Amino acid sequence: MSQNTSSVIERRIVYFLLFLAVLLPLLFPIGWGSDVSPVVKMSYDLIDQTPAGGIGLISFDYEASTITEIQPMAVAQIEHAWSKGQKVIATALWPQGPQMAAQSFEEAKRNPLFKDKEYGVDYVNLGYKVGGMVTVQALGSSFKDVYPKDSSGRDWDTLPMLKDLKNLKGLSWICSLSAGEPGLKDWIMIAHDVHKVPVTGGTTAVSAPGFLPYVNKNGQLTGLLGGLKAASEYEALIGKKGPATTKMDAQSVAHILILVLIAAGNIKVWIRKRDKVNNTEVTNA
Amino acid sequence: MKRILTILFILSTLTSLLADGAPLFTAKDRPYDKGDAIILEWKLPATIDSLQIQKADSLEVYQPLFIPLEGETSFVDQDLSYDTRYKYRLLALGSADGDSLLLSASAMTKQNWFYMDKLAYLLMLIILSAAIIYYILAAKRGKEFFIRRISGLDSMEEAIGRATEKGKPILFVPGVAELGDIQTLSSLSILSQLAYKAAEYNTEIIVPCRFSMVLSAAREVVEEAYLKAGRSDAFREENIFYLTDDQFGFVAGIDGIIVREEPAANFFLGSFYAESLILAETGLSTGAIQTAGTANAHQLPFFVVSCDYTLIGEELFAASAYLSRDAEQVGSLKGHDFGKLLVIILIIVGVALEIAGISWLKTFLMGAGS
Amino acid sequence: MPEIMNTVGIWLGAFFTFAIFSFLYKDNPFYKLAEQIFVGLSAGYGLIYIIYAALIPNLFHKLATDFSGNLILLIPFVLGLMMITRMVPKFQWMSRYPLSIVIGTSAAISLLRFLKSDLIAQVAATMINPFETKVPSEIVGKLMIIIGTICGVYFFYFSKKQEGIAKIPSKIGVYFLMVSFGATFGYTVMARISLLIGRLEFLLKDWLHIIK
Amino acid sequence: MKRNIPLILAFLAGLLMIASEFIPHRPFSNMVETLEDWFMIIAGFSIVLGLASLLQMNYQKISTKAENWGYHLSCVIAFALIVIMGALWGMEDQPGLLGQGEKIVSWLGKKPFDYTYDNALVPLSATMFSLLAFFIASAAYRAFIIRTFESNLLMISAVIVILGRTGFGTMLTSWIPESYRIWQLPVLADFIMEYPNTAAQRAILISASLGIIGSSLRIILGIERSYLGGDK
Repeated sequence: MSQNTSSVIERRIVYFLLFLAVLLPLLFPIGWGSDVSPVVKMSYDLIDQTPAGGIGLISFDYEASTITEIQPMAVAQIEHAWSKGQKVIATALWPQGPQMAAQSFEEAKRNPLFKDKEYGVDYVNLGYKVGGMVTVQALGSSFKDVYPKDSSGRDWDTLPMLKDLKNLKGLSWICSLSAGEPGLKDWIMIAHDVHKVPVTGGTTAVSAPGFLPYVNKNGQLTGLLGGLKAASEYEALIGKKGPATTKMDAQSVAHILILVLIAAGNIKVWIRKRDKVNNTEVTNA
Repeated sequence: MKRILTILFILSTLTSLLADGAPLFTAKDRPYDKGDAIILEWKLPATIDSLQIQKADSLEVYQPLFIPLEGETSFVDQDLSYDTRYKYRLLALGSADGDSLLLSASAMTKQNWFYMDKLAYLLMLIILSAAIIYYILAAKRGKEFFIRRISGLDSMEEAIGRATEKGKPILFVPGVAELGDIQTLSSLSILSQLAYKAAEYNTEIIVPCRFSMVLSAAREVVEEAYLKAGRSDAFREENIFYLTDDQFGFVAGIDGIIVREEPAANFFLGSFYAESLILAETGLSTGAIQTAGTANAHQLPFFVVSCDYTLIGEELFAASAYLSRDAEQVGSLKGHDFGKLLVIILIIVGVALEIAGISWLKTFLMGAGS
Repeated sequence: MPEIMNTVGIWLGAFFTFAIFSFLYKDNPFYKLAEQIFVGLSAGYGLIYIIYAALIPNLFHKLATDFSGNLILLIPFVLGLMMITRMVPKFQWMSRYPLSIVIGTSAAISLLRFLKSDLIAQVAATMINPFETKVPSEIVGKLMIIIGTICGVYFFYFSKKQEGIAKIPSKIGVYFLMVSFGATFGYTVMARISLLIGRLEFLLKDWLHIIK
Repeated sequence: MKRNIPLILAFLAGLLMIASEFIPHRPFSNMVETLEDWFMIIAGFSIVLGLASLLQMNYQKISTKAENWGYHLSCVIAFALIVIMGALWGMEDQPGLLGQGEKIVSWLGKKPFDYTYDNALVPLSATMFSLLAFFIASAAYRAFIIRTFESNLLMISAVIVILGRTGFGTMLTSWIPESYRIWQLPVLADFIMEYPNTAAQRAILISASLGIIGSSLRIILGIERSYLGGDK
């Protein structure tokens, strides 16, 4: 019975430690950087080397279910573009996209550096359009025809940053944050392959391998962010302890704890075995 | 003879000219299918810079279909309707602007009566079925086959004994899959053996089910076992019950049963997913003897670390034969073993052929596997 | 009002989250309550969902709008009703008809699917030439795939005593299984920790607004 | 007789399915899809059986005032509540008996059924699932012990993969020169996943598929029939 009680207590200690190992890094971010993979760096360089005043487009092609993995990428890219004096347009091929975009802009504006960023001047949220590839194609000839009004009903002409923008060719870069179809593939096929605008993208960790072949010498895809780890690498590149970094911290601490637990379990068994041997010796004597 | 050679020579020159020189774009129905695909192929001069393939929609307006990666020369357009004509065109831009090309092609989809690439598949089906049926018949005629020990199953008696001693029930979870899953059905045939023994020992057996159809079948199986053991008076229908279709709701309910009823023996046999570790760890905390078994390979590690005995993969399907020693089941098991030998031989031959640079066997099988 | 109700909803979610977590300490009234509500709610959810998502669109709607064109749907309709006869002992035998059709079909589908993707495709994928590359680690790896697969399959060979020399490949098979189990376990840790991160994020962000 | 007809039905249904796999022509070509729709309908009706069992069990516990009967009452109430909400106002875009319930939606923000789903079922389900994080830690602590050769293999490969998946593993072994890259933990972890792990998984899949093929065949041929129960 006593051993049973002790194993119950041991188990509770293990649970409690694991709880802390995940909780504390979320509350107090550490910011352990990890090596930045080359495809993430490519994506970063694309935005980093765009001159001030350039316009980038982020297409929000995901919904709430993949928010944990993808949203941190959106926020990091918006902050990165703003810090370089660029302007950002948000569009969406998925119905929930405009909502994701609004949340991301709001999140980025919480950074004191960007609290003065102004709607219509530094960013716009154009909204969702049905049609996938057909929509992207139409944007190739005219933005204004597809989006006479933005997501909240403001006229195209009242938004100053859009004054000189005609079609996709007027963009410096495009990033599709994509959780499936329609999404990144459509942007690659039309925006890059037809109109030669550099396209980068962000996907979940699971679907990233499927897009890697597009990062080729034709530059169909300029870098790729795959999953939370890539998002945390991007945050490290712009020097930010963001949500992806904290979550990766929590992962690392929990992994280390589990390794420590395995070691502790072995030490426990070893000590018990040694005690048993000693006890037998005592009885023998 | 000479004339034939001359003709052949001219023909081959012509085809090679065609192949090298003139750009080519063809569309054809994919043979031996249900008429849902068209194969597009093209051959273009090296000076082409970018390519796009377009397809006419219902209004005869060409829409972009596909942009090939460099080096690709074919594409299969799938999910089409049968007996329909589809039109395509290929748009190629050369490095110089004047160099562009526009080629068109069309084809009609057609339904066929046999999937030729499934030939290997059909052959394997016939060979394996024949072997299994052969051994079943042999066993029925009285031929005895040996079965090696399966340690996870020898413990079953011990587990029931322990439950009887303690006066505690046995918990049996037939997995979280529908009745149509073969693992669930195998689990139910093990349940039939187990319930028979439990009836003999007069020990209660609790069976929570996730789906109504599993519930129906599980009740039949247990009732039948009690009947066979001559204890139909002891059969209690309410011990085999439904909780909910929801995966984690089901798990929450079982966890409650484990900690409150404290069964002396837990059996988790069937198809399990993420819940494997939740169930096994909760069961471990009450000190029950645990036997688990699943063919879902990714869940096996969690059963292995938390259960006393684990049936790995095929062992789950062999269990019923092992326990019942029923001639037909043992014969069928021998048939599976024939399949294993066949697989081992095929792999060895296949690897040898691959090393020798011959790959028709692999291609033949791959056609069936894709 | 919807904002207030949204907050109420988050508090409700937080309550249930804690109630389930409390099970880790020990079984207690909060867990018992949450567990029973969980079972009841999800069973009810399943009923409503299957009515709106399967029975109405696939059956009743089709029969109501175009009865004669969907006559064939009467077959599953009748089979479904026959399933329910199980509740009446006298007509219980009728439920065996739909049951046997469902099982016969599922058995054939499983047979075909597993033969194709788990047997033929896997065997074909194991037919590799290990000496294709010059990278030593890849050659070793590919040899491991061939030997591991063969020995692993042999481990499941039931109709022969595995003694003496016949025991060796079976042992090797077990070693591969153990390495694989350890690796799968280690690989799954990250996904499982993510689940907990998700729950804590809900508590810290949506409920308490401590982190952003 | 009552038992033979079902066996014949199972045999015919199975044979038809196998034929449809190899014949791409109508009417065989889209048989699987049709039957899947049918099964949804049959399963839809049979859910009644499960619910009857659930309610009966709870009724018994409540009426006899068995231990914990109060909790079983809450189960029945929760069940009744969500069924009534779903029946009255529907779910998502589907209208219920009282239509779309605009009034209650303006008050609650969603349909009551969806509100309950989002705020009760989702957190319950997600939290139950997340218990795995704790259990995986305690299982690792208890089970990965150096004992026999087999259990050592289990532990070592787990530790390598866990290390290889974090930045920590990269840090520990990044000093290893490129020519011995394979011994860097992340590379080694990938190696284990890609080769020995694949081999073992394949062995399990291949042999289990033989078990499934044999069992399915026995069912189609009517040899395996325990699911039908006895002759009554």
